[in-house]
Amino acid sequence: MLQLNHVDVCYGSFKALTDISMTVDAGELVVLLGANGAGKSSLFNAISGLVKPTAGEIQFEDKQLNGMKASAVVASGVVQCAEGRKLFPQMSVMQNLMMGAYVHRRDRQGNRKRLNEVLELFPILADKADEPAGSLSGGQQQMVAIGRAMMSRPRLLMLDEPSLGLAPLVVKQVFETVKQINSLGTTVLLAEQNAFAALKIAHRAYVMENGHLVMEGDRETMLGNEQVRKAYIGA
Amino acid sequence: MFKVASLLMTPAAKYLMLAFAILFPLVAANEYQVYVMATAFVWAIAVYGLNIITGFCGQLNLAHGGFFAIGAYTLGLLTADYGWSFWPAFLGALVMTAVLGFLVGIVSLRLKEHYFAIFTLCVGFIIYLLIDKWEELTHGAIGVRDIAAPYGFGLVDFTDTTPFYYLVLAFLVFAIWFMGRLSKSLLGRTFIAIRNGDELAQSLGINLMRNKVLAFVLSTTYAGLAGALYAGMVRFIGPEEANINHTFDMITYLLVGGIGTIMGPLLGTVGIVWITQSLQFLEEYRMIIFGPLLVLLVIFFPRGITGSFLTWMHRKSQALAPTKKRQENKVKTAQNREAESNA
Amino acid sequence: MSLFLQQIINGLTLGSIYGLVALGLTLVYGILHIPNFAHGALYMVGAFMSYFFMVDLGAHYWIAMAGSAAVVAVLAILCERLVFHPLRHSPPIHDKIAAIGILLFLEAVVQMFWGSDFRRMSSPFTGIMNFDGLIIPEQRLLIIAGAFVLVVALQLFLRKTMTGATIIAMAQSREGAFLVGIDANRVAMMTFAISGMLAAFAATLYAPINLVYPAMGHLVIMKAFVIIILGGMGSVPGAIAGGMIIGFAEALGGFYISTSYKDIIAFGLLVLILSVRPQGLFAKGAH
Amino acid sequence: GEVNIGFTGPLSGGAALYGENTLSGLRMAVAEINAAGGFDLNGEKTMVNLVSLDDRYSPAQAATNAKRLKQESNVSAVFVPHSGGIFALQDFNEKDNFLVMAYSSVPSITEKGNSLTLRIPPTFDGYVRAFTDYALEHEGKKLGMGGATHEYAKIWGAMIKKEWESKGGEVVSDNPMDYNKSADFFTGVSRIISESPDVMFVGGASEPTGLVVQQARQMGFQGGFIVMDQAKIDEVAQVAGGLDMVEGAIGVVPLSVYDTAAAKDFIERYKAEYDKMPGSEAAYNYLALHALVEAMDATESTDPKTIRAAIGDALKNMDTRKNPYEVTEVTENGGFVTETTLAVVKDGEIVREEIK
Amino acid sequence: MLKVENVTKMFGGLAAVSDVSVEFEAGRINAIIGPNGAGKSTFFNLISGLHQPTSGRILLDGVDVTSLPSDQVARLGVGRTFQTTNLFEQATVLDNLIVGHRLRTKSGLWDVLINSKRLQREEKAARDKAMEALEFVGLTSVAGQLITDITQEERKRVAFALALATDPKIVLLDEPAAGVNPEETVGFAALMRKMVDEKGLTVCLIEHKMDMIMSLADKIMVLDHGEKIAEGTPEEVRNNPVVIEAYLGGDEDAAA
Ligand SMILES: Nc1ncnc2c1ncn2[C@@H]1O[C@H](COP(=O)(O)OP(=O)(O)OP(=O)(O)O)[C@@H](O)[C@H]1O
Ligand SMILES: Nc1ncnc2c1ncn2[C@@H]1O[C@H](COP(=O)(O)OP(=O)(O)OP(=O)(O)O)[C@@H](O)[C@H]1O
Ligand SMILES: CC(C)C[C@H](N)C(=O)O
Ligand SMILES: [Mg+2]
Ligand SMILES: [Mg+2]
Repeated sequence: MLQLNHVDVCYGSFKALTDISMTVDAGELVVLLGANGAGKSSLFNAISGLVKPTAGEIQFEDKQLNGMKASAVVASGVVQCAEGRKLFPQMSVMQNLMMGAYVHRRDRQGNRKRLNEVLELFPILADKADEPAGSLSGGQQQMVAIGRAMMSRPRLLMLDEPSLGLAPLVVKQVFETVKQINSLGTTVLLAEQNAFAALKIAHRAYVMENGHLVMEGDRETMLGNEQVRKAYIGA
Repeated sequence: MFKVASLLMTPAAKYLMLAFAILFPLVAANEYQVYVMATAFVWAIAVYGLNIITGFCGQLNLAHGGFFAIGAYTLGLLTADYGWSFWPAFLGALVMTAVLGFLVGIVSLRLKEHYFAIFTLCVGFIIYLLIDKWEELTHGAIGVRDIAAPYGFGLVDFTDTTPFYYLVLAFLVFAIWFMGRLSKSLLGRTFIAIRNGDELAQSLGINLMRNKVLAFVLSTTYAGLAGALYAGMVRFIGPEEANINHTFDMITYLLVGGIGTIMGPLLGTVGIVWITQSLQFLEEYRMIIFGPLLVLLVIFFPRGITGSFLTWMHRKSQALAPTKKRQENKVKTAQNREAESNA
Repeated sequence: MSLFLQQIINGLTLGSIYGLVALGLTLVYGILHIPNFAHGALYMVGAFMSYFFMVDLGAHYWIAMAGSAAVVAVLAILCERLVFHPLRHSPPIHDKIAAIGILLFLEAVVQMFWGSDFRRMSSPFTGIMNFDGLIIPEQRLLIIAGAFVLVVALQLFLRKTMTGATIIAMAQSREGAFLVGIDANRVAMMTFAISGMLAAFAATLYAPINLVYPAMGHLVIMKAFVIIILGGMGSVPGAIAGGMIIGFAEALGGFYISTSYKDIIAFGLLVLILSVRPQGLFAKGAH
Repeated sequence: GEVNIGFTGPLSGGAALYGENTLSGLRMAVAEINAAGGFDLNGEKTMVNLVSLDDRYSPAQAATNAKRLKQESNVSAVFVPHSGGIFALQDFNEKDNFLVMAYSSVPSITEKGNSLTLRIPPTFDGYVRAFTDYALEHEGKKLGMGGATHEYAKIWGAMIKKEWESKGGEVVSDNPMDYNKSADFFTGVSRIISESPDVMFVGGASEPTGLVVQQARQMGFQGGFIVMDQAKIDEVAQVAGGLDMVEGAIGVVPLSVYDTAAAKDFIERYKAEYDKMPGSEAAYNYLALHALVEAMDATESTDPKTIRAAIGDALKNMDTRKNPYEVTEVTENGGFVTETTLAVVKDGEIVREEIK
Repeated sequence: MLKVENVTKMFGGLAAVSDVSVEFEAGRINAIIGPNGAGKSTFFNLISGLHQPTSGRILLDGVDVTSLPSDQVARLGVGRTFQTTNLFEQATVLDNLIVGHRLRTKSGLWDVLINSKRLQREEKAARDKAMEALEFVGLTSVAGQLITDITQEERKRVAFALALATDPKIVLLDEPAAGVNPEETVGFAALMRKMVDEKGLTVCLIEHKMDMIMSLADKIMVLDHGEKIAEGTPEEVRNNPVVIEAYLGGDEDAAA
């Protein structure tokens, strides 16, 4: 479904990603592991069209994503829920969700249907519908962010550290939700520090180090791998 | 921005420039050129003041031209209407701009960013209006005539252009010297810390208000110094000295020269003053050239003459030491972000 | 009494114009964080374009207004594309200087084509209504009504349409806007276009009771800045309210205190208000 | 050979129009002289070259420009059309040895005893007296002051107020307005006419003056106007909406109603050149430049002092075609002597009135 | 050492912190945990003087610091880091740290003008202090680099060093290990231990990483909706049913 071939990303003369090639198949939940600064967010941003790859190509289904504008990438079904949520703080929760439907703005009926699905996933948001998103707690904001991404009707959803700074209880909810979203048919690419929890719900995983992909494997191999355990899961 | 210490150009370059400045009246084609240079130096002193509050401390002060005018008017009125002689009135102008700077500072510096900028824009405009309307004190639109020229204690005649040039040069050298020293000192670092993040600075125990007011008073005093010299040079002043355009001019000089640098204000001021003079032949059309030129400078030399020069030096030294690759200036790379979404 | 009412009408007229100019300014500020010092020049060009369409091409007033709005919108878009867009990552002071460059340029160009003469442009609405001593020239009424209609239209656009919502979304989080697929360029250009159109409308409404000349934008833009600070930068209702406050302060202050001090009154008011409320009057309810 | 003559004035910014108009008169004179093959200087055919610099109405920039004109173009005279610039130049013109050709009616310009200054227009005290007398006699005793706020208008206003009161008139309201920057005059005008004056003093540049007049009429003011000499009644009427609107206005005689042959001839030629009606700033500066060159021609010298001494004769001997105002004399202080004139709008026409 | 009495902070109608009393002992590691939006960061802001409490008192070594501005609180010995790592981006690491010691120096305008002995002495002291702090966090190698050029983890360490350069008695650390991978998290825990053991500092930290908190903290306070819902040793807190319900959840895997 998603295919990266030899992708490089540079910031000035600093090379953040080197020769990344990977695939994500339809229906999969793939986890991307890596230390801080390994390049996970850079990879997501490259796929989303927020930074321009300096080499290589990114293929989504039959479309070539590299060179596309960020707005066009979203329209073609690849949606990122970015690190730090990036909500519209003074807009209400409902408005935030509806902005997520921007690329499908003509299809009102479809949006309403989708909205109901999202609210089913996060019932709390229905109660907070009219509150400004900025006033919500961190966990609730994360739900709005995921909900908003869902409103864009992704076929591939990229989640960048959704558990960052969340309380343990909420972290658990978030992972459950991600799993649920995946099981309802959305392909998911998930970047996480919280490797253990992420691997538990994943089908496959990649490991990044210093802008390189250094390892790939399915859930069991990864959970069993000594190196992975040591570096990303902790003692 | 780089370590401030490294913003100083090499000492050799500075001495060369000083030597040139001293010799300039000898090599200048005529007195007019000396006069223009002296004017440029007067403005440069004021721009150094702006550099303290805006370049170092990060507060865009749009009342700067107003304080320049206050300096000029204090000197003008004291000598023309109250019979003071030049040097006491000169001191009076410094004290006046410092005191008014303090008063304006404690009110305006409570505001941040654009609010501070627009607030001071209004303060500058009020200064203009007061000068224009308060006729009993300022003669309003009629202006102040018969301003005293600096006297040289029988040694030199400062009404001649060349001696006046050296007088201004002396003040300028002092202004730059002090600025250089300030920037390297703990006090200068404190100002820069405030520019870089005031909440953090405060949590490190820095009293924001006290430091910002100090920087503001310093800057208005510089403006007052320049204004007083200006009045002693032109010897006729009117409300237009407080025109907001002067402030914009000074910001332009600062930006083109290199904001927050030591030599930038001088290079920017002298450069633009000469560019404007040499575009004079275009008369009313010169803004058609100057406007776009300004835009281009800002876009392609965002760090000004001095800043671009330093970046270039930095690049060169980096090229010599390839191992330090990561240190390559990443500020610019932010432009890479959003590149496509926004292209 | 009728003298007082007269000043109220004057305040409304001035407030409407100031409000319209400030509105364009505050939109651009709120969304792109550019305090566009060149906005006054756009206003001036707006007046000259209407003048050109009406006097040189003989177009009707309304046609001229539409034509002028279109031209200024394009001009504003060009400013965004050629100047502000390349500067979007620079420190805020750079925008300001570049804007001044634009202002100098536009003024010089207009002066090149039309000279610096004061020009007179009249509209079809030259009648004067007299309500028992209260005198309202038709054009002044048109200004007030026009401002009202434009503000309502703008609010409806921002609140009720998806396209309008993208502007608000951009204002609150650029990155958020990218993530939901909003095309940042489109929004930036649209914002500038709207801002330019508002300036042109204001200028065309106002020109018939005033003069058209290259420096006509100077004081208006100063006032507009005062207004958006008063109203809270980026706030639409704040811009209108701020416009009215300054308009009334000038009309009433100019009448009951002194005309030559009316500007001091307006600016002094701002200094006073900001000393007490550093964030402006309406900072909370942005949009 | 070639001789340079300098000009510094506002060519950009708010006062650009004024500067342009001044310059147009100078340019026309220069063109005429050169078209005639220049003038004779010590037996050499000499062309005139006008070097003009923009000062945006700033005294300091005017001073810089004058230094430059003197140093780089070695001019012997500099035309300046604003009092601030004139004062700034008077500080050093004797030392630097050039003539200040002052186009400004502020009396103190020539009262200071600067030996190298020539004031081109008449000082306005003559107008003040004449206008006051006429208005008191024909319009009424109550004066409302609605002049502009720039320096020139301020001095004018102060003088007329004094004159008016000393002749037994009453100033009922005093509310000067900023003609150059104001957005609207409705408020200011209503403040003045709420005291129901018989006459209103108005005047800045012609066009805003026209607006003030128009708005006063719109608000029902029926009385007359005393129009400061900077504004020309014909131009005011154009903006205000016709001569009917300015009925009862007293002002200087606009060039357009001068019926002398010299004036008519000048207007004709100016119109052919610039396709618009000349204002007095064009005409005055035109004749002053001609006089200057005439003096150079007569004395075979470009020395400022020599020219200054010969200017009176030059004016007298000059071809009247070059002298639309027929100025024939210079006072000891360097003021051109012009006949003070007065015009009123009566029954929708501008008529020239004798001054008693 | 730090005593908080009945402190409340209202933002409009919202009680971000409500009636919290607690005492932190010297030379200990005190942790604050709680769900998102519980008021933890606000609590730090109140102590450090960035916000003023609506009611209540804060005492530092017996001195009432309740309504002091943050610069004065810092001078009394409270150092802090921010939740989003807050540094002077455009300066080098060393320059950041030199400013950190400014509050312990006195030289002003006059010293600059005459280049006084005091100024020279203080500048050296500030530099020494900066190097010392840098050494403490193990970053001497990046002293000359710009903040924009160093890694996230290094930034967090610089933030520590910056707080240390102020010569604090107590440091408030807001989520120091957020977004840091497990291996490096261990390093941060060791660093905090070292602050207490070697420097004799009192540490207060906010953290969501339970593993780290449980093994590191001497005492934990739990906030929820602005209120203190529990306080005690890690053992006590871990088994407190109220805390489990509000914050930890039943299964602790997710908190790895
Ligand atoms: N806009 C940028 N300009 C310059 N360098 C950048 C930029 N964004 C990221 N980098 C650098 O690129 C490298 C990879 O960063 P990235 O954000 O992709 O890492 P990450 O794996 O997402 O880390 P984290 O877990 O901390 O989010 C880092 O060294 C970072 O400093
Ligand atoms: N300056 C402020 N103005 C208004 N409300 C605020 C302000 N700062 C915080 N709040 C509100 O106070 C509450 C507590 O916020 P705080 O940041 O202290 O939470 P926290 O416990 O640190 O959460 P997290 O773990 O997500 O960082 C939140 O509801 C927040 O929205
Ligand atoms: C308008 C002119 C008649 C007067 C001129 N502006 C001056 O400054 O004196
Ligand atoms: Mg990341
Ligand atoms: Mg927090």
